[in-house]
Amino acid sequence: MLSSAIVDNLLSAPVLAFVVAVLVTLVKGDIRLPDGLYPILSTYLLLAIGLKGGKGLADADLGDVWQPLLASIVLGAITPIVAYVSLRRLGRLGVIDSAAIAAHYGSVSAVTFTVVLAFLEATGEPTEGFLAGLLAVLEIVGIVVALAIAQAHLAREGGESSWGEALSEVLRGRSIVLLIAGLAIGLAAGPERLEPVDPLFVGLFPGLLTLFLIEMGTIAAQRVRDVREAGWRLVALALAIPLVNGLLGAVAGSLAGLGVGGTTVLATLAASASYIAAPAAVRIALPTANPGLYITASLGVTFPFNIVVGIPIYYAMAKGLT
Amino acid sequence: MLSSAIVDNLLSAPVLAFVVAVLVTLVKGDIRLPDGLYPILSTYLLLAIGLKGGKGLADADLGDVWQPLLASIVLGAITPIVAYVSLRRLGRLGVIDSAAIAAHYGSVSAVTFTVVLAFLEATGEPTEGFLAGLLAVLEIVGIVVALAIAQAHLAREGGESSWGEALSEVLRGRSIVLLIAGLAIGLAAGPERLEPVDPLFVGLFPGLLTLFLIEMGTIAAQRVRDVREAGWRLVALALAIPLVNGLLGAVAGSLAGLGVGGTTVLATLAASASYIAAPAAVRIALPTANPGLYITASLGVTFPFNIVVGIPIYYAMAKGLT
Amino acid sequence: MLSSAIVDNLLSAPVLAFVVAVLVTLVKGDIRLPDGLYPILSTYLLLAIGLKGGKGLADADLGDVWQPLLASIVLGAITPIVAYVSLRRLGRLGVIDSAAIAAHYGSVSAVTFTVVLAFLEATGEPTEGFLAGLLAVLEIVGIVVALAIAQAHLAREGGESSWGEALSEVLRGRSIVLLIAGLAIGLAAGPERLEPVDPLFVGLFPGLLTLFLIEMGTIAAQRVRDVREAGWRLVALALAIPLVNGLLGAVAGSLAGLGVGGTTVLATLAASASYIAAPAAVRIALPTANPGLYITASLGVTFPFNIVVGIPIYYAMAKGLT
Amino acid sequence: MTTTERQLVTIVAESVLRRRLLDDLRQLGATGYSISSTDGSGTGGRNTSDWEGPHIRIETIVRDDVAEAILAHLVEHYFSNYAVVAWASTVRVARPAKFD
Amino acid sequence: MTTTERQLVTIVAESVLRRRLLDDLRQLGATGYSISSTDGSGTGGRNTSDWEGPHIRIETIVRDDVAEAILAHLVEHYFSNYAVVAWASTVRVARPAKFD
Amino acid sequence: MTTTERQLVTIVAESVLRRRLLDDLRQLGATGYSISSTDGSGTGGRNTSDWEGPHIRIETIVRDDVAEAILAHLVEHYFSNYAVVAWASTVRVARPAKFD
Ligand SMILES: Nc1ncnc2c1ncn2[C@@H]1O[C@H](COP(=O)(O)O)[C@@H](O)[C@H]1O
Ligand SMILES: Nc1ncnc2c1ncn2[C@@H]1O[C@H](COP(=O)(O)O)[C@@H](O)[C@H]1O
Ligand SMILES: Nc1ncnc2c1ncn2[C@@H]1O[C@H](COP(=O)(O)O)[C@@H](O)[C@H]1O
Ligand code: NA
Ligand code: NA
Ligand code: NA
Repeated sequence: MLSSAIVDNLLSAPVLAFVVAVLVTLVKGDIRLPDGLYPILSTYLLLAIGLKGGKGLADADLGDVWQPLLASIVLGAITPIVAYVSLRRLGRLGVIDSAAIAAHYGSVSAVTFTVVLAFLEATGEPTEGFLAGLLAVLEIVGIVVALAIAQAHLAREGGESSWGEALSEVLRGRSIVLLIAGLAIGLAAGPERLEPVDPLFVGLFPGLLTLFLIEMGTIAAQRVRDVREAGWRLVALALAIPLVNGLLGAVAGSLAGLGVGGTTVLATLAASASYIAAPAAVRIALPTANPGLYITASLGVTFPFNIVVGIPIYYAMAKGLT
Repeated sequence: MLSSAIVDNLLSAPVLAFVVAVLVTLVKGDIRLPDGLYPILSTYLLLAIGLKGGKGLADADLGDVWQPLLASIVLGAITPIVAYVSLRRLGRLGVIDSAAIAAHYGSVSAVTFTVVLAFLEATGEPTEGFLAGLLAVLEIVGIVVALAIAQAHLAREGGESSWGEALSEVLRGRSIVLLIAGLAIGLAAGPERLEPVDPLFVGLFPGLLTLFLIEMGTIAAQRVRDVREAGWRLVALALAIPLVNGLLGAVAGSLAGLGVGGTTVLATLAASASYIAAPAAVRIALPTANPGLYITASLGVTFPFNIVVGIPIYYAMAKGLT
Repeated sequence: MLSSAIVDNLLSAPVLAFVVAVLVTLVKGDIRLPDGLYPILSTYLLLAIGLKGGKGLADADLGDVWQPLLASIVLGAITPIVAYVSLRRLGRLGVIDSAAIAAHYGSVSAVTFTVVLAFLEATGEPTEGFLAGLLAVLEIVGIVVALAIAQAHLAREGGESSWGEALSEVLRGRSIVLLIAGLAIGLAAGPERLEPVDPLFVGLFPGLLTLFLIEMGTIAAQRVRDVREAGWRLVALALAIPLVNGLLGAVAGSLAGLGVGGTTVLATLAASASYIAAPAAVRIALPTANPGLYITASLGVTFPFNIVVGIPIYYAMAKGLT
Repeated sequence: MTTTERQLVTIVAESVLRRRLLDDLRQLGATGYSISSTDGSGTGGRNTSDWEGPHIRIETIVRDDVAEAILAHLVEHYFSNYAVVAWASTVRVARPAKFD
Repeated sequence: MTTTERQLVTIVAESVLRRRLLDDLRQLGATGYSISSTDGSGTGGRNTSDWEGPHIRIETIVRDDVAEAILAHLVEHYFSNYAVVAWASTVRVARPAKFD
Repeated sequence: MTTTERQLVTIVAESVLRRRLLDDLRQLGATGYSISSTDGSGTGGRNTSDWEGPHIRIETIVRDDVAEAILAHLVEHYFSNYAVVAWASTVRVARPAKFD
């Protein structure tokens, strides 16, 4: 049941592309996509997600949206704390590194979001249209909370931290801006008016996501060496934290009245770790934090785990809870 | 009636994307498309327009084409003169700057052309297939006439102007070449043989145009500061000239026997100002002209005006005249 | 009959785009695609071919595949020898240059492969799905054989050649890796699971191939000057070798039990000359070989010849033999 | 023709520093800059460009004292925590005023 | 090994000048060049790259006299009306003949 | 602030040499490098970038002896058969140790 879902997920084009790219890179094959394609694809994915979410919001009435929205904000506050505490206590990491990593787990991975959507699409599980709206919220809140933790500590230490700058970095950064721009356009135009652009933003979505995951595979594979260095404690936590946060997300989703599909998505978002917005913000706000730790955890361990086996697990959680 | 057409146009995906990109950029959000995507999209749009026009020419018989063609040449000669005279007299600008700006209004904006096509498509208004052929003609004639004006003047002054070079710059430039190449391929292959490539060049057209207009929005927004500097006279003319030239285009179109759709397109072309071919040519031929004036007028004022409110106006003119 | 097939092929969008691009470039028009698009398109084409082949292999049973596979290996061994001997004897070229050029004719051109597929698609001629698998095999074997010839000679001379490095260059190079990755993904996922990505990898294929051939046209046109310098002997052989190898390919294909479509493809592969994998390998293994000769022959003469008139000829051969 | 000596300061840094570095340069007295992207590797071991995207490469022509100030500023604020490399060389320009 | 001094002239200019500048370099005696694209800003205020696309960055290794000639040529024909910045520096090359 | 002189070696070469050149640099003692792509033309006549793609442009800051070694190595192994151009110039760096 779960195992068959895992196989289905593994054999879907995007995940398969990711796995193949990882393997090819490990045997030193050159499968990197040409420079310049990566930013184009991520721009496309964020816009397409935003448009989809905007269309969904255009149809949804506020009554259905406010509870999931609230749930997202709560999750955005809790998940980084879960991460922070476990990294401090069980991971035996310092405040700065713990907060830095926590910011990644508090935030979300848009690509993981797209993979779960593709998975549910293939499974035939319907999803609420407005979920991409929650993505935008979750992406921000978690980073803010985690940076606040570090901030509070640094203040006590009298250390300086440019976290205001870091925040504006996130809010004005391309990933948030593109997502929100897509939401705005989708909301204003509505489904009918967007039909002419569907061949690009809907029709090509799975294909371009697959292309993107090839690049993700090469990047993740390059982190493998670091995984060894990072030590078993961090690796273990990079597997455990998503499961805990995923469960919290599933609970929150079902409480917020989301269906199985929406609950799976919220669980996946809670479980996912950012590797674009968060690293950029953390690099500015906590320059002394070791990227080797937070990138390895989010990109080297959690991301592959989530898209290969995590998603089916969160799907099972959702079905169990709703 | 007109207002509803304006709203319809404003809520279409491409125009909406443009407006959103302008707003985001004004609040310092980073929504620029990745480098390298801009030239790819403009290449695509020019080829796609050319192919469409070529297919249209393949079907059309010369009898229908020669009158609109003649009308285009006449427009290409008159519109820059209209611009030049008003800029000299009302705008109180020097010969060089007036001629430089006039070259932009004599030439056309291929993107504005694509937006009007998308608008008419959405409105369900049929258009003659061969219109893209007129685009190529109009793009060149206007620049030549305007440069000739400056040339004549400079000759009198004994000043040197490398306008031969400027002309070859236009004729061999990518925008004209891609357009003509597309026309040639479309004409030679014809509609049936091009069906396999329709998913790319027809199906994705509205979506890629939308993507392109996001970039255009960021570029236009960066001109806003300049608009203030440019002074109200230039801004006023950058709004008035398109309306006058648009009316001339509408008249010419109806006289040439074009339908409402074709007349709207010809009016829009006449009203549109070039910001790719013309600036490059003017930069070479009239290096002392101030780019701050001609770019601000064409890209900062006229382009946004045309795609947001101009097109519906020209559509109304066309319906009134045909 | 043959002539009509040539016209049909010539008027297909991809070939037409190639011819137009050549002409435009010869009259110094700037129709080069923006930098960065070329590698993106070649990446796409290789992946798409691989996926197609993988799907085909997923359906085919080993019984149908082993004979064509054997035929490919044999062709991979014979075609470079045919090239080598004729270049030495008739072309009066030295060992190094002959081996260098032979490596190109032993290997294959993936683009020529895609053009023949498009041609057969348009002609309505069915093709075996697994042919892309043969492409991968043929691409490698021919290079290895030709380098071995040079290697043997250099060894006798006591000269040094880094052909191990050259080989790994080919095997780890992007073209082979992308092809094989596509095959693996297609094979593992199978046709149904790949349907979501078909709009990108199947629907856009002819269009993106057309775009790619515009760039190929500009590159080929730049070789024309070199063609003059290369001398009539080399040009003649660059036309004769493909015909001979094409005939060998057609014979091998029919003996291996391929249909008319598959035989045409195998003949085209045998006739085609590599201009990506081979030049890179040869540049490393035989640095003293003159690129002016092997690039001119493969890219300046054989490639245009094959896609414009060669393919219909090989099609005729295939129909005659099966 | 007469040329005057100025300093060309070249900075290669991880892209996340883009906005900051450009602001710093202005404040330290640079009148302009050219920026492009580059890849690379060094002693920092882990290459931030894997997830941040390519490094930025900044060139700025400045007066000697400004060059000094820029290098000092980089050492103080960035060298310890970020992937940054910088060097200065003497170049000759035709319009020194443009860079003062 | 013995190296010889040559001049490296670097030109950053708006892209519309591409063809012209390359022709000029040849005529002034440059035997080759490398060209890439760059962004930037300077005292010219308005940045032509917004609509022209990125600037070009040309590097050419030449004899001292050719370097002089290039800078003089740029000053005379381009500096006043175009966004162009150029500088020259002394470099050591292994095959001086290649650049003469 | 105190700066120390090092050599900046710049190499422009056809892209097929990428892996090799980077390996060579490491072995010859370079502690790091920056690499970007460039187009260009020279005396080699035929431009390999037409089919190989753009050239690579490598910059590496090294000790004087390493710079010597790199140039010598290029002359011996690449100059005769490949499209390669290289030059060295003296630059000032703030953290010399980083490049030793
Ligand atoms: N010796 C060097 N020469 C040129 N560029 C270097 C050198 N060392 C480092 N870099 C550049 O600076 C970046 C950061 O270096 P590092 O901080 O040593 O990891 C690298 O990715 C290179 O782009
Ligand atoms: N001080 C400088 N250092 C390096 N590059 C510069 C400098 N000033 C200007 N540039 C470059 O030259 C271009 C034109 O400068 P400007 O003519 O001052 O607007 C700018 O966009 C930059 O790319
Ligand atoms: N004088 C030069 N200055 C700068 N770069 C050069 C020069 N000559 C050649 N190059 C570069 O080196 C590459 C190979 O040159 P060549 O081997 O002379 O064909 C060219 O494509 C240019 O990118
Ligand atoms: Na999360
Ligand atoms: Na006009
Ligand atoms: Na072959």
